[in-house]
Formats: sequence, C-alpha cells, structure tokens
Amino acid sequence: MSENSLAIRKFSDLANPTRFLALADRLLPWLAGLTAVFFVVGLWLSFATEGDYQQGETVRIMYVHVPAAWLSMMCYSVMALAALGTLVWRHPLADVSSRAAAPIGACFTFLALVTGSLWGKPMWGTWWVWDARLTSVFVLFLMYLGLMALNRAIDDPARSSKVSAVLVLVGFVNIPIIKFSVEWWNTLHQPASVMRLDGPTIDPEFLWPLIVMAVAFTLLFFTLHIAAMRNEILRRRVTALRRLAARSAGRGARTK
Amino acid sequence: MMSHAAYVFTSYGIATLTVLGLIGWVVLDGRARRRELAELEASGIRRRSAEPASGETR
Amino acid sequence: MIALFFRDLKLSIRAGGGAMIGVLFFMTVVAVIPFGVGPDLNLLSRIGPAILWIGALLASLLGLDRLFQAERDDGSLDLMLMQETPLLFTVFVKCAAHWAATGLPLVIASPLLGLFMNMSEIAIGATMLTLLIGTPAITFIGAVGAAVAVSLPRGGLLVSILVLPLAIPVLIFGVSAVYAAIEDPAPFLPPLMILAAITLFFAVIGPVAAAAALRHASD
Amino acid sequence: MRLLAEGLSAKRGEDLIFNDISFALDTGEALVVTGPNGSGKSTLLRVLAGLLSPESGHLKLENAPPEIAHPSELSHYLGHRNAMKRELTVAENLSFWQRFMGDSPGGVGIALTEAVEAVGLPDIAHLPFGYLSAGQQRRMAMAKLLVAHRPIWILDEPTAALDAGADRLFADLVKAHLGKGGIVIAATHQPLGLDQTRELHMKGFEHFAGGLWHDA
Repeated sequence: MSENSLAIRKFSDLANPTRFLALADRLLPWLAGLTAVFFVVGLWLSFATEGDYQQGETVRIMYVHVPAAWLSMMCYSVMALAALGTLVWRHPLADVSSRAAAPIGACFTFLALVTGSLWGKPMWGTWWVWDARLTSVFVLFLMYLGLMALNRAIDDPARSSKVSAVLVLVGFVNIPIIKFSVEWWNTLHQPASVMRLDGPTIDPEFLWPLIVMAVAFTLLFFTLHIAAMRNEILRRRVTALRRLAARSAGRGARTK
Repeated sequence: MMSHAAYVFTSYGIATLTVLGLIGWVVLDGRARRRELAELEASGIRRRSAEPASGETR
Repeated sequence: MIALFFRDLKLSIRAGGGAMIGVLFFMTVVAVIPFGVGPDLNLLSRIGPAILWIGALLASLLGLDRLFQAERDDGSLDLMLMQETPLLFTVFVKCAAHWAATGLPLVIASPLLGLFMNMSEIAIGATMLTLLIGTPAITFIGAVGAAVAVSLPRGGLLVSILVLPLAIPVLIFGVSAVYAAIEDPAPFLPPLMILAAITLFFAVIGPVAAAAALRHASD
Repeated sequence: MRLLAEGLSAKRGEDLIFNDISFALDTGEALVVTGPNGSGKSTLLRVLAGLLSPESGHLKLENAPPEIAHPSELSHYLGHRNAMKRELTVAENLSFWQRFMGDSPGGVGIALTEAVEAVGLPDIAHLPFGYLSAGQQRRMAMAKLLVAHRPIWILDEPTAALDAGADRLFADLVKAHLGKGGIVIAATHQPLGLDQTRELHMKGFEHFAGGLWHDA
C-alpha cells in the first residue's frame, strides 16, 4: 500500500517538467561518465580480440553494427511506449520523450545501415541487397525521418502530439517484422546469434566485446535521450514565454 | 586483409562522426535554448520593472 | 535580391518548410520500386538511373505549387510586383532559392540511393552530374506552372499536371546521358550538352513566362 | 512632386467598378477614400498601386525622378494582408523588406529598431511574426512603411484591428510623413484623425449596368 503510493508519487514527480529537469541535471553527468567508461572498455575489447577465421577483420564492424541495429529498434519501442503514454495516460512528458527520441533513432538506424553496408561489400560483394531484414530497417529509417518531418511541420505541440503518437503506434508493426524477418524469410542476412531463447551461439571471444559495446550504446542512447528531452522541455518553455511576451507587449501598449 | 581493415576503419570512423555529431547537436541545441530562455527572462524582468512606471504615468 | 534568396532559404528550413520533405519523398519513391519490380540486382542496376531520375523529377515537383501561392496568400506578391527591380529577377532568385532548398538535397542524396540500386560507380557519378545540371530546369519550368496556377484554390495538383509534360525533354536527355556514360559506344557529352542547353534555355524562358503570368494573375 | 489621376475607371471581370475618377495631390497632401462596402475603394487603391491596370484614364507623376516608369515604384502599398511571414521573426521580416525594397530617391528609411519603437512595440521584434496578435501584426506591417523610404503611401483599411491608442499612433505616423513632404492615400471607414485632408467619396454603381454582356 505504502509502496504503491510511493511509486505513484515518483511517477507524478516525473510528470512534472521542473522535477524532471532537476533529476536530469543530477543524472546526466553520471550517465555520461558511465557511457564513456563502457565505450573505452568496449573499444579496447573490440580491437584487442582476434579476427574471425571466416569473416577476418570485418567481424569488428559487428561490434558497432549490432548495437546500432539493436538501438534502432529499441528507440522505436521507446517511442511507441511514449506514444501509448500520450494517448492513454496523457502523460505530459510522453510526447516530449517521443519527439526527442526520433532524431536519435534516425541516427542509430543510419549507422546500422551504413556499417551493415560496409560489412556487406567485402563479405557479400555488394553494398546493398533488397532482402527482408535490410529493407525493413531502411523502411524504419524512412519512418524516423517521416516522423521528424511531421513533428517539424506541425508547429503547435498540443496538436501534433496526438497525431504523431497515432503514427508511431501504427508504425510499430514494423518492429516485429524486422526482428523476425531473418527467421520468417530465409535471406542473405544471418539469423540472430545473441538474443536467442536457447542461449547465444557465438564464441565468447566475440560475445564479450559485443555485450560491452551494446551496453555502451544503450547508455549513450539514454544519455542523449534525457539530454534531448531536456532541450525539448526548454524549447517549449521558450515558446510559451515568447507567446506570453507577445501578449504582455500588447497590454503594455494599451495602458500607455 | 588490408582492404578489410579499411572497411573496418571506415565504419568506425563514420560511427564516431555520427555519434559526435549527435552529441554536438544535443549540446549546442541545449545551449541555444538556455540562451534564449536567459534572454527572455532578462527582458521579462525589464518588463516587470517597467510596469510600475507605466502605472505612474496613468 | 540576396536578401530574398536567404529569406526563402530560411523559410524552407524553418518549421513547416519543404526542404526535407522533398528528399524524403525521393527516398520513399525509390525504395518502393524494388518491391514492385522484385529484388533482382541486375535488373535494378539497369533501371536504376531511370528510377532515380523519375524519383527526382516527382520530388522536385512537390513543393513547387507553394512557390508563389504562399507569397500571394500573405500579400508579399503585391509588394514584389510593385518594385522597381524587374519581376523577372525576383522570379529567378526565388527559383534559385527553391532549387537550393529542394533540388540540391536530391542531388546530394542520389549517390546513396544509387548504392541501393546496385549501380556502378560511373553510373552513380553520371546520375549525380546529370541531376545537378538537369534539376534546375525542372524548377524553372515548374515556376511557370506555379505562376499560372497561383490564384487557383487547388493549384497543387494542377501544377504537376501542367509541368510534367514540359519536363519530359529534361528527363529524356538526363537519362540518356547517364546510359551513354555506362554503355561504351554511345558518346556521353552530346546528351549532357543538350541537357545543359535545356537548363539554360528554361532559365531564361521560365522566369519571363512566370513573370508575365504573375502580372496577369494579380487582381 | 504631384500625383495626377485623370478619368480613371476599372473593371473586375466584366463589372465596371468605378468610372471617371480624377484627382491631383501635391506633396504634403492626403486623400481619404470613403464609401460603403463594395464601392470600389480597394480596387481604386490597387489601380493606384499599379497592381491592376485601369480600364481607361491614366496616372501621372509630375516632377518625378526621370527613371521612374510608374508611380507604384515610389509607393508603399499596405493591403488587407500584411505581407509578413509567420515563420520568420519580426526583425527578419522587416530587414528583408528593407533590403529588398531599398529607398526611393529623396529619402532614407529609418533603422529597424527605430521603426518598431515608432509603432510602440520595441520589445517583441525578436518574436516570430505568427506569435503576435492581429493588432500587433498590423502595427508591425506599418513599421514596414518606415524602414524603406517611399514618398507615396497607399493604405487600404490601415486601422482595421487597431485599438484607439494604436489608431492615434498611426495618425501621428501619417502626419509625420505628410510633414516631410509625402503623399498619403488611404481608404478607411474610421476617421484617421488628420486635420487637412481631402476626401473622395465613392458611391458604387448600383444603378449602372454597363457590362459587355448586358442588354443595352
């Protein structure tokens, strides 16, 4: 009972933008530091380990490619959750979160596409194939860009939040398609080897750098996301203050 | 293997550039917003202090 | 005039501007093609240049209808008509700004999409070059359509219908120049020169016609 | 300088809006155009601004600089719409028009900060134009008249959406412009608060069916 009320109080604390800003200010340095540490370790691991006998040096691309691809999907899931928060609970920060995540997600998806294609050129002999996995990730990239365009096109956040939340949720069907495309259609892209029910199938030699890099990228995402949310809150404050300034300037003139 | 190493370094390079760009964008965006907020607050204080003056003239 | 150029550039980058939409549309159109024709890489690399050109043509038509309509809606067009500077220059500068905001990003995005289409390096380079030379012509032709349709309530679709037939020569010579670059026997320069000539021709004719149309549309 | 209109008439579509209007305005003189809705005030002003060509008659400028082809090049036109972009800030809008229009011979526009001060809104030039209220937007559109010098001002319902205080402020601007040897032509329902103005009352053509497709 008391735990429940405590949880609700914390939840409502988060809903207050000022509290969120204070929390973000305290949290961000730690998150950033932790991210840096993980990146140092991860990069060291990924260059210290030996190359794969089959893939050679290019296996090192995987240490960037897999985390970026993972984040491209996780970021969209975060956005979908936030969209749900906007539509169902009308959480004031949910729309901020979804808006702030879109450019970050687009960047990670871009990274996944580019590194994948840099891996594909020496391994498959082509930059790009239109197989299910690659195509659906590209569609995800286009969706991120489309959402960013939508967010920019509608000036008023109160109006755009619901609209873009609906679009995010509709677009969420793409995520399971990406995840299972490799299993549903037998394509060129190799099947998942880390996130499997029967445990990872790759050599621990490659698993460790991969895991550390994945954690580092995830931490990076959360750091950037919180910072971007803070920016978005500040942006909305600026807008609100500007409208206030315009209104009060009119009043000032009338009293003169 | 030399050409493979080139692919590896290109992808790490692009990844670094993208991530640095993203961080730079977030930081600069935050700074710009804070500056705007500070400017607005500064002008807001001026507006508040100007209000009694306009009351006097009335 | 420089002020006008930068104002239009700023407007297209600000919220609600069309600079990003065009590229996004371009990428989407090109991404849809392999679903239609199938993922056969040889086929894609053969039709790639044509698809990039058609995608760029459609994408550069997107924002054209607002070129003068936005100015008319808020009354800016009236002031532009009144100035001592000939309307011709105003139209030309507006076209240049529109191209820099929507056409240039298409040119920059085209190599990326060329890779998706499995095109060779030469084909990608040739496509980029022809797009760089050819897309201004589309903008100048489009300006005529936009000026004709400026006072119509639903001018957007009409502009596309008016402009597409006129833009066909650009498409023909753009695509044939790219294929000439890939296939050895055909010479590359003549179609490219004709393309450049078309662009120069429309850079003169387009603003003249658009200015005339705007003068008569105003009332 | 002297602005002469001789026997002006104008059509919109097939309808004759007004017929045979003549006047002459010297420097420092103002003409207030009054009349009921639909009597052709706006059309007359658009003809004067060179945006519509008159059906008959002509417009002349005596003692004008020789390179001027049409009086509109020496005119400011403030129509129903403000000709400002909602997405840009007020300062960006004004500095664009200042640079785009340039100054007519015989004067210079005032600086941007002075102009927004003259319309009584010095604090909000950094805001996007779309954030402003209708009255504030109108006042900023008037600031546009000040940043680039034009001897002739053609104003269509300039004081619509303005409150009484802003009305007076605007009348002062017009007076100052006349005092410097300008010419003002304004269509309005409200009195502008000007002392020495000439008035042109337009009645419209309810009785007149002179179109091409009417039976004679």
